[in-house]
Amino acid sequence: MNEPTSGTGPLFTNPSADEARAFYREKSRRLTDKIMSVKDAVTRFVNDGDYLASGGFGTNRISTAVMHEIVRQKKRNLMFAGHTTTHDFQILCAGNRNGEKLLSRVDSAYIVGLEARGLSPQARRVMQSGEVEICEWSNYAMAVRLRAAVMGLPYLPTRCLLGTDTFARSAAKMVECPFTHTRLAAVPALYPDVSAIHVHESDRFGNCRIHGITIADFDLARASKRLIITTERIISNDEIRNRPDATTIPAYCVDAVCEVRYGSYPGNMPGEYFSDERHLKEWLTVERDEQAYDAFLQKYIHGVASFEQYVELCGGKKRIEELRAEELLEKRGKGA
Amino acid sequence: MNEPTSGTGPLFTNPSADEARAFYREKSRRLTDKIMSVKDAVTRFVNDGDYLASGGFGTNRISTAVMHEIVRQKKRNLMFAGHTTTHDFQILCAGNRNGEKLLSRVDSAYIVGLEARGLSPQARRVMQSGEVEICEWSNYAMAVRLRAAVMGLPYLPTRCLLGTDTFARSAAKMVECPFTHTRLAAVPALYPDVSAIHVHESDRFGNCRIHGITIADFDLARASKRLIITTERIISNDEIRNRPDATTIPAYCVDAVCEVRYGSYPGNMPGEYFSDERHLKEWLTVERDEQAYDAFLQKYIHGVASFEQYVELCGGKKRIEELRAEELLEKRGKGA
Amino acid sequence: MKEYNAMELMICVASRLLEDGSTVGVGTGAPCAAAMLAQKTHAPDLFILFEAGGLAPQLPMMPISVGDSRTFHRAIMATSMGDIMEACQRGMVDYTFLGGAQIDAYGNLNSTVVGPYEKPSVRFPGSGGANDFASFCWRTMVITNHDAKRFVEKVDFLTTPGYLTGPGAREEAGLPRDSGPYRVITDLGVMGFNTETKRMQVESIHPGVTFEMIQRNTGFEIRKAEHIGETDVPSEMELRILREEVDPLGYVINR
Amino acid sequence: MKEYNAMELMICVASRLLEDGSTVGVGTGAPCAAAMLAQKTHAPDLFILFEAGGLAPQLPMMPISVGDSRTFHRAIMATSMGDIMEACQRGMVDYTFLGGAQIDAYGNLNSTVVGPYEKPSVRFPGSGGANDFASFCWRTMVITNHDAKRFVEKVDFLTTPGYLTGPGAREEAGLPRDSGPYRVITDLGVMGFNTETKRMQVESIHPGVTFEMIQRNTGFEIRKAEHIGETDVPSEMELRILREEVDPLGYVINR
Repeated sequence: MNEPTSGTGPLFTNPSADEARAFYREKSRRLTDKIMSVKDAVTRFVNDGDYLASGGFGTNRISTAVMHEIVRQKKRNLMFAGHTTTHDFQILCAGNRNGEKLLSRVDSAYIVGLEARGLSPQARRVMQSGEVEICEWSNYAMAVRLRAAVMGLPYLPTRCLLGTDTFARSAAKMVECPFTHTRLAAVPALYPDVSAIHVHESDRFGNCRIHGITIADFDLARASKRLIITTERIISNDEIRNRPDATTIPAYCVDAVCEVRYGSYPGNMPGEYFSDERHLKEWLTVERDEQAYDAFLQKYIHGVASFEQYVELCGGKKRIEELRAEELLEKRGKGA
Repeated sequence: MNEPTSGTGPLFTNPSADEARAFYREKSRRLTDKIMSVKDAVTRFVNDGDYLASGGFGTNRISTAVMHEIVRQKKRNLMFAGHTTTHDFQILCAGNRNGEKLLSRVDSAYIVGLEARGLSPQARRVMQSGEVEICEWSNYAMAVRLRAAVMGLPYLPTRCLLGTDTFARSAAKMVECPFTHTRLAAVPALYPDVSAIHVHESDRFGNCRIHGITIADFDLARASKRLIITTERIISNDEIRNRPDATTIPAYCVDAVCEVRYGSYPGNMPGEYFSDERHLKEWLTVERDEQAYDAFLQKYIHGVASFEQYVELCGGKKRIEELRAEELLEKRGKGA
Repeated sequence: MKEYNAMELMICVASRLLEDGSTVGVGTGAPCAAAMLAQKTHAPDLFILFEAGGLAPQLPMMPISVGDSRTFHRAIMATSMGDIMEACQRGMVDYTFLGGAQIDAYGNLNSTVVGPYEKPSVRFPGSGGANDFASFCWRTMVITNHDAKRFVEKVDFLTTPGYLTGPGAREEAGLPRDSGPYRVITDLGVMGFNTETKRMQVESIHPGVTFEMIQRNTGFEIRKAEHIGETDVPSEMELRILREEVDPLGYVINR
Repeated sequence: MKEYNAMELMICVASRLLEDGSTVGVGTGAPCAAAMLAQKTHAPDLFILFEAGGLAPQLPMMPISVGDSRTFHRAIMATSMGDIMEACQRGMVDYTFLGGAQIDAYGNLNSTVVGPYEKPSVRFPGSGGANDFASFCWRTMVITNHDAKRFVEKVDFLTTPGYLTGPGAREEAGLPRDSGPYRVITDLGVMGFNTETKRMQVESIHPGVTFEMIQRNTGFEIRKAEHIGETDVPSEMELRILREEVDPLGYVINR
């Protein structure tokens, strides 16, 4: 077998730990009040050309409000970490329309699809058109890339990717274990410029609690140079300090704290509300028709001032109450 | 500078991930009742010649009962993971007396001392006598070695150890990052044969909760081939399942669950009782006098049938109540 | 004879392959239905893991997403993707179920692109956790429909490793020793892999199907296993539990 | 003039070096007292990390162990050693305080053995987290008594890296760029490191001490910094807070 020693995929960011350290050295560690609107957070912390990552798992505990705002503010030439990104990625793809280019480079582990719900026509258009540069990875490879960044290392070894075209089209390299002399895939550290994570509770400084599975967000929060938190609820610092082992993300990772009730909608938020399968289906359906899709985006994203208005348009409190009943297993239905 | 490319210290265990996988393949994943006595657990799961690791942090949330039982059962030729092991290590050193050799090889990051309390004369005797083979590491290097095992990898890179005699006397090797071409220390995976971890709560299957800092125990539990849990309290599996995000160690890591109230005594147990500084001082003092030390060991370890009797000898419930008041900051004293 | 559809048969067959006390990394859909059915029949101690962090949940219903709240409902632990994947890489996970747009004779899977990589005719979601699961878990199983477009001589893109180019190739690439594809369950039969050649072979044929039908719907040469049988049809109990308890709303079995 | 002992002076000097809003990885004893004093004087937003997992606690008293309950009392997070050390390795931690049995002109520390390694006259605990902190944190500070047995030309065992063999050596070894020893605070004065040579030099001399006394108690040639001054003595406020609030039982200051 002729194993390539190096994937030929593009490496979008610098894996140098010393470069990242120089950034982290200047990052504020102070417990200052970071509460602001999503609009301000995106204006201040998401720059054209940035490498962006999204927390949660595609339709679960995602920061929908930040994704919408990025589209609304017409950010340009973003790079993106596509590790099981489904509805979040689908939203961002709405910025690649009519010659405009919100996304220009994508690290791809799971994109285009919304799991069992099917593929997103718009995401497919974006990813097949050639307008976006792609590098291939697996979900865990992306998680390991973030872990390398968290550890302040330029790379980490792993046993995934090996022997496949996923490796060949990635930016990974082969290394040999100095002890066992076996082969491993080395993946470069990924330090995103900015990430958005939705959490259950945060204090005004950005000390956050996540209930349920944490997916890759413990690491994503620490690996990201800038971090926007949207939270279901603001709680006091006193409450955080009363149960320090309940904290998932410490304030020194965080740049902005935005209180966004129902902020994962139409995604699932554990213990709060289930995903709105009806609305997600509307997205998938409307994307098939270019004109209807433009009208849809105008209605739900460009034509509204904030995420709260979007939730209102989708049925508001009443709809959320239905999804809450579903989440709490008070009603069993097909999600409609 | 003439950097050695390889430390000259002895590597005590096999870092091969495939060897470890072959073991884990056979390890039971079933939720079976694992409750047993400490005596039975040590008899069944600690073998002469094993590589042993101890959870917690020296005098904090340590599994004192298991350490005592290992000494009582006169296990022989153990290897040991010395990552900030203080009182736990001091106990084991009691097995290296009168020509007997409980410990024969030690990975050393922090041993001999009990932090600000001073050095243990007995631990120093053992470690200076030449009877124990030593390999040098730092605390984090040991933590990374466990992390490599958790990840099922033969090694991980790190930026500690570099440039020092600690590296030169370790079993680490230099590697170059394939992306940045900078130097890193590669540390070999450490898969302990058996570990003992003391926790706050466990169900009968071994699903455990730890309150407060977890130190390196999330990883130690997963890296260990066999795991003995001592727990302050047995709780129901139902309670575990009601709050799955409170679990730290899942049952499939665990081989034995031993209910040992006050099981970290004379160490600190967060939220339960503070360390018994008076008794720890007695240990440090009595070790200076060989005869008094033998009598001390006879009284507290060899002459008792179980850890419960030891706690009784040390003042029992009454002493624990004092330490509990201290832990809860109801009394401020010099720990006496 | 009991009435059942192809999906029901595939789920029942898959379910029987999961031993009690074993660990399985599953996604949504048929694999999850198979695991739930196994728990409700012969394997109450089957230990289910979801990629996003759900560890041994008591599933109240079929999850919609691998990361939704159902996947850690009354779990023994709600953890991270890293913790799950590390358990797999460490060798703690026995089985996984995967799918794909294409599969070849060595069980290699494609879920990235059909057509040339630079100008694909279809872009699929990509590996997701499939490459990881197939690299780390001991035995990979595939549930898929059987047709010559899907069972191809060479996958357009090797997303997820089977036996790669044949005997020894996984080990040479650095993949864990003794791991690899185990069963491919289709609407026509159950395929395994020859221990010597590592090529796909037919282990059992579903009722009403012939070996020739399988060969005709397979884009590479496929042989028979030494002992080949007819697939056991779903029992009444299996069907009842599958329809009434596992998938009462027909998410999977009536798709 | 106010009465104070050498330890009190060292703690006050160390405390003043900690800027508000910075992060510091500390152990027990004098470093912890210095950090607590800083929080109660000029640096209320000083962010303290303990190696075992305590993140920004509100310390109710001096901890006895780096891992005891005090170290995460009303912390913003009670986490793991890995999380703390990773924050350091990532470059999020500005200062650390260390000690040792020996220190050389480049700030290298020995806390492993005195005498030959194979047959030591004394075995000390070893690195603990010292090697890690000194490798990862931006600026290492040392609080120690000053005598020629301790300040040696060559440490018997280089446990914890200072500037190793001099300019460029840390970077060549692979240690993080721009990190290294910053200040050595003793009972005689405050030492820094020359930017060119990376050798220890005297930055300020304590009241009643002469440069010659420092040289006599230093086992290697030590020079003066370009601007050398007299150390500011502890203020009454510092002493009051140190004695009444930080260490009322005299764990550290009356040892």
